Amino acid sequence: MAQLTYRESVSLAIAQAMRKDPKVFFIGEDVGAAGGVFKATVGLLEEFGKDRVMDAPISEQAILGAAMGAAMTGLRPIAEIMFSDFLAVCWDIVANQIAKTRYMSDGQITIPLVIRTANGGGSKFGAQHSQSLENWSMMIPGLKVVAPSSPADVLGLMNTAVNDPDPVIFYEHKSLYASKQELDNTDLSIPFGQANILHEGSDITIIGLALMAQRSKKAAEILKEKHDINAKVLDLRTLVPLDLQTIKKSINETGFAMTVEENPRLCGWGAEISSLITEHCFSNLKGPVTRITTPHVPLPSADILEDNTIPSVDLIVNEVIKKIKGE
Amino acid sequence: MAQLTYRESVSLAIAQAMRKDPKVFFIGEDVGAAGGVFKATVGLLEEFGKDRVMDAPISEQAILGAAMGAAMTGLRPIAEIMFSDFLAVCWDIVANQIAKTRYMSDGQITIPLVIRTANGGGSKFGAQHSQSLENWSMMIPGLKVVAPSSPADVLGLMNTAVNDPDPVIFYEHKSLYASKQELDNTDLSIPFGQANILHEGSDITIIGLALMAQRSKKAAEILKEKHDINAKVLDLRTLVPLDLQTIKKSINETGFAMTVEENPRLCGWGAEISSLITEHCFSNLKGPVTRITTPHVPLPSADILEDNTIPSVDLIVNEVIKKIKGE
Amino acid sequence: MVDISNDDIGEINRLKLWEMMLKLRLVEKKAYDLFLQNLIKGTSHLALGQEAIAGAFGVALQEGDYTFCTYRGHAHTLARGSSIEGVLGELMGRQCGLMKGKGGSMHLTDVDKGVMGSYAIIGAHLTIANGTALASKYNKTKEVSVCFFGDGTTNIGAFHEALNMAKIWDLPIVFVCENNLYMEYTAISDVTAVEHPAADRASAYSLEKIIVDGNDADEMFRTAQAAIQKAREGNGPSLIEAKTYRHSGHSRADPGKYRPDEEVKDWLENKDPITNYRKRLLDYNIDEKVISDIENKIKQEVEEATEISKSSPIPDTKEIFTDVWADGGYEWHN
Amino acid sequence: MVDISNDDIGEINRLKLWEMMLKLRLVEKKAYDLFLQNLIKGTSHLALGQEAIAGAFGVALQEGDYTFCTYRGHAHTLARGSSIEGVLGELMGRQCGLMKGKGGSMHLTDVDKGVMGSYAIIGAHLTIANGTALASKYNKTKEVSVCFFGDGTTNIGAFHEALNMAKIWDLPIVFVCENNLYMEYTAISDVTAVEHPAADRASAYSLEKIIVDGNDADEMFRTAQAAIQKAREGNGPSLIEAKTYRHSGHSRADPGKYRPDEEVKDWLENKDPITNYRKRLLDYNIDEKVISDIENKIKQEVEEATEISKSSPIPDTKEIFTDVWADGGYEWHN
Ligand SMILES: Cc1ncc(C[n+]2csc(CCOP(=O)(O)OP(=O)(O)O)c2C)c(N)n1
Ligand SMILES: Cc1ncc(C[n+]2csc(CCOP(=O)(O)OP(=O)(O)O)c2C)c(N)n1
Ligand SMILES: [Mg+2]
Ligand SMILES: [Mg+2]
Repeated sequence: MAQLTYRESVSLAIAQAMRKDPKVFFIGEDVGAAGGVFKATVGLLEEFGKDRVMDAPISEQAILGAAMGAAMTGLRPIAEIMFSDFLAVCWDIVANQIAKTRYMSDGQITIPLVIRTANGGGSKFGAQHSQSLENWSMMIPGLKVVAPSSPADVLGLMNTAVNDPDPVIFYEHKSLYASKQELDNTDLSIPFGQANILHEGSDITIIGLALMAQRSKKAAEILKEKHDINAKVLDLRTLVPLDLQTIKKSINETGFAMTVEENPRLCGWGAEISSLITEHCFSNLKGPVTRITTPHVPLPSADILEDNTIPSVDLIVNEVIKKIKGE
Repeated sequence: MAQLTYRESVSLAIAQAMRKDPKVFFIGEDVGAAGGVFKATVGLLEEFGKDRVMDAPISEQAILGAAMGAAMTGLRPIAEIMFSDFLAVCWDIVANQIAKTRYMSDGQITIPLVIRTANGGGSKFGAQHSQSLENWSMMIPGLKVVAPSSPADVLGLMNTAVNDPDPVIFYEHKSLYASKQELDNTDLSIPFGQANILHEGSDITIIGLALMAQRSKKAAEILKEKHDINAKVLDLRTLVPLDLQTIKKSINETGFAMTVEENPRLCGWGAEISSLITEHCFSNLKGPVTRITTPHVPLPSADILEDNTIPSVDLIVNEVIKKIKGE
Repeated sequence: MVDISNDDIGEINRLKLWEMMLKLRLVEKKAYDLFLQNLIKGTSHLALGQEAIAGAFGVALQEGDYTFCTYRGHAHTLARGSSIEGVLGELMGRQCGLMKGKGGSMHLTDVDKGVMGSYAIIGAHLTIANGTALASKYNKTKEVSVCFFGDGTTNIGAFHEALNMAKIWDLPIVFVCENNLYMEYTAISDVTAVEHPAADRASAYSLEKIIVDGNDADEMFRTAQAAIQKAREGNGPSLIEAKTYRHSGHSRADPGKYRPDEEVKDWLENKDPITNYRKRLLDYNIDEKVISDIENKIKQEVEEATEISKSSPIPDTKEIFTDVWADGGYEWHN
Repeated sequence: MVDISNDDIGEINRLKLWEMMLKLRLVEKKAYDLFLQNLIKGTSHLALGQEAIAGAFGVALQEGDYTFCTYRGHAHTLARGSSIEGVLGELMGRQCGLMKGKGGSMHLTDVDKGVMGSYAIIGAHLTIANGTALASKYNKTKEVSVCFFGDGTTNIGAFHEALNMAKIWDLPIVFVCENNLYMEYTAISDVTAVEHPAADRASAYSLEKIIVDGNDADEMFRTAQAAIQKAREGNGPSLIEAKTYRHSGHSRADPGKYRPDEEVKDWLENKDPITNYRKRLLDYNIDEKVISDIENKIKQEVEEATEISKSSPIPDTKEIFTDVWADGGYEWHN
């Protein structure tokens, strides 16, 4: 029985994968000697040495290009992009090369590659180091998209990611790195496309991801305790593949749906889920799907500003009450 | 009275802007001497000379960076990214720099910049030269997003784009370059955020953009002639700002909504519109919003494959019939 | 008659080079014909005039080595031994195409032959090629990776990142810049801060400056062999700038009018790699009949392959939905 | 005593450099204190030890010139004359901050002073700085653009694209690489194919190789002046590599333990730009009292500004919704 932080789970998950499979190696900036800027890769260099834990120059295109090429030969690289915002500097490699090459080659090329990256706000880092970019990957055919909300999910989903034959973008939430969990087994495996029920309830279904899943869970606890509302909370865990069955089933039961996402408003994953729910559950819906999102602004830096921009537990509670009890 | 192609409208619109305002200049790859790979900038170098029509190296980041910096001083650059797919190689400049700098600087910096780019499929160019990427820009706060469907709209919207104080991504559709229109005035101005009604009807509202707006219009004509269905077709023309009023008004009248987009399925602009319609018009909806999209695959190259991937007029017709008449 | 007393290349390799270049030339010409017959849709970028480069590497490389090329990659693909009908079929979007029409002319891929893809967005494949080279180093195997690209590509960021990484990790890779003097329609000298877009930047990565006449198959072969050997022996990357010229326009739609007539004429009449190599073979005392037998053989091969690809069916539309994922399908939800 | 008979810098400029460096030093130290007091949230990247570079350019530049810096840009912003409370207030997220807390420490911007922004994603601002330089050329005005960045930045693609473009268009710009030997925690020599990450690449853009002791304010000032003059006179860009060292860790969270103790000690004790410059001023016969009067003045300025910024209110949450667009608002629909 060990207490693990989310950040420790990352390094443990990578270490476990590297112990099991000599084909797995790890590449990134400042990841080795220093253990990563979020200290999420501490100990890897010491255990696996420079050949398998590679400190790279500030060359995100070259990092992902090399990881892709290596994966094409059957190796299983894990590449770090320090902040998800930096995906923008290597977006061609991600969206045009890694995602499309299998299809364009008619299946001749397989790319078993994991890109892990620190995502999301809450650290007062400003607009270029705080974005929630799961939707950037979700919109590109050929990418699998993972965003764990707990240490156990980090372990179980990283295990699956490393063993998956397709490219996976693994979004770790910066504001969850310090979160802890008691685990009696760390060798976990969680299949992709399986939402996790964080809270049971029959009045409404709240659908979240990563930090927003945890906040939705807290909101559900408050709603239950103080407002006698029973909210079911689904943590999607992976956007691609998507657990549409669980979503449909739950909405058909509760009749009310709410998505809670950290993405800015336009074209976030919540829009996709909302459109799916409307398409598949229309006759069972008691009202429109509500989308809670970050407003459509770049993220401000000052604490009071950032705190009031990203959806909070209070906001979720209030929106649920409005929805259930009528405005 | 002149007959103009869409491609001629592009060069004419740029020329008109450059004649009116010495602050406007144009930069891109192979745009000057050769008049652009789509021949959409023919004659500009001859008229305005090398100082205002700049042939750049294959350096998309440097091109957009230079355009952004120049715009910060009050100039009004128009920059070409040859294919919208190449936005990926300069996505940091677009999404992290151009879009966010005004906000981060608390309004000190203004970026009156137009990025025009050839977008969309239909040319059998394969997965890296055929994408429909309006949603990439729509999801980034700070960018305005334009996608004209006719020569007149190219003229009117480019005029507005060049005079707009904010950064505008101007998506020209490759498959429309050859399309023609009779125009008796070319000095047009069309405000952003004003959808165009391409076809009147009261049975269903079809919402399209660029090539998909034109196909929706053709579908509406067929539906009227052959199937006695009256479809209203809205050409959004700009995704940001969005003409939500017109959308709402129309859906509230027709009760049925369909979006037709060329984006692959996940997180396309249609998802956003669908979620908005559900949110704002729920009680007037007679059924779920239908989304027609390209399936969630990279675009194949062979003609039979590409033609069967991008939404066709027939597909729209059939989906509307299914929807109205029940399956 | 030329003195060949000290010849390092030898007749066998020379005939291989001859056969290889001819094949590349004739297939590209056939591709042009098929395009004129409207049998090739989309775009296509011919390497007519640049055959000595892909050809020399094709002869110098071993099975198992990796090559990466651009949209202008028909020749480079054929040079690794891919079938002519696989290439032409792909250009025509037929089932016999290397990727059954899913990739198209700009993305020719034939992993069995070491053709690790053709890349249509400038720059990316230089970084990806580092990856197969890294894998060889990681696995302690001896494959060499070769990455072909154009002069225009030297001005994009990925070029810089890839070269630096290749050098610091001493990867077994050869970067080959085919300097044909133009990007699409713009002269490379108009947009580049140095005279030799690749070679003058070698020192920025502590690499040797290598410039070679890319239209001289022998010189290309020697340069290719040396760089491949260096990489194979674990002595790190090379950057080669091969001077050449494309005979036709940038792509199918381009008549190439931005190039001075004299320049075009000079390269076509005086510097054609194939015309000149034929002369050299004769100078080297190789029997005219041997030479023309090869010509006839290749011509026939190309004609036969053309017929095969023309009669190959178009792909089934269900191909649209295959191979997004390794499970063969495209589903994104359960 | 030093021979100053032939002095090209002069007492006035020397005292300006002294005052400037002190200001940068003391504000950075104050920022560190405020961080320890938990008054600065988020991150912050101090330029302690690198003051001579920003300082020399601050003195050498004219009003109207444009500067671009990185997340490590407090010093560079102050060097253009931005107010101390504007900088500290921004770090603390107060209304008196340069951007009222909307940008934060990594994005200091003060357009009135020519501070065209601080950029937190490596590489981008080199290309953007070309843009203001291009505007000066386009408008035939005489401003010079200066772009500061670190050694680690020389390995990203945008560096390469920006340098090439600056040269081919002969833009009035000065690129200043502050080589402090480390990217975040990784020694630059571990990940760079050349010894001098910027200077050894100058030739790749037909630029002169310039290496300067970035901790010698006089040398920095001379080098800055020369490059600025060159740009102002229409003679194109320069790339300067200034050798320096940061005294503290990469950012607030970093104790900098990856650096050898001796190395740190040597730079702090023997190569500190401010300690050494104070000695030089005395060597140059400048009155100790003049020197310490400036010290006292700056100390007081910093204390006063600190109080102002501490007592400045936090911003109103309605700021969240302003200035996405030039109309002041954030609406994306009608
Ligand atoms: C990032 C990017 N920018 C622009 C293009 C459009 N483009 C295709 S080929 C080409 C010219 C490339 O020139 P060069 O590298 O010299 O190769 P060549 O075509 O001469 O073989 C350009 C600009 C592209 N494919 N990718
Ligand atoms: C594209 C990108 N990659 C990585 C980072 C993370 N990062 C921030 S600062 C830094 C080190 C930069 O080193 P250098 O250029 O030498 O500047 P210094 O911090 O030493 O001033 C890194 C890797 C980033 N901000 N942007
Ligand atoms: Mg070329
Ligand atoms: Mg540094």
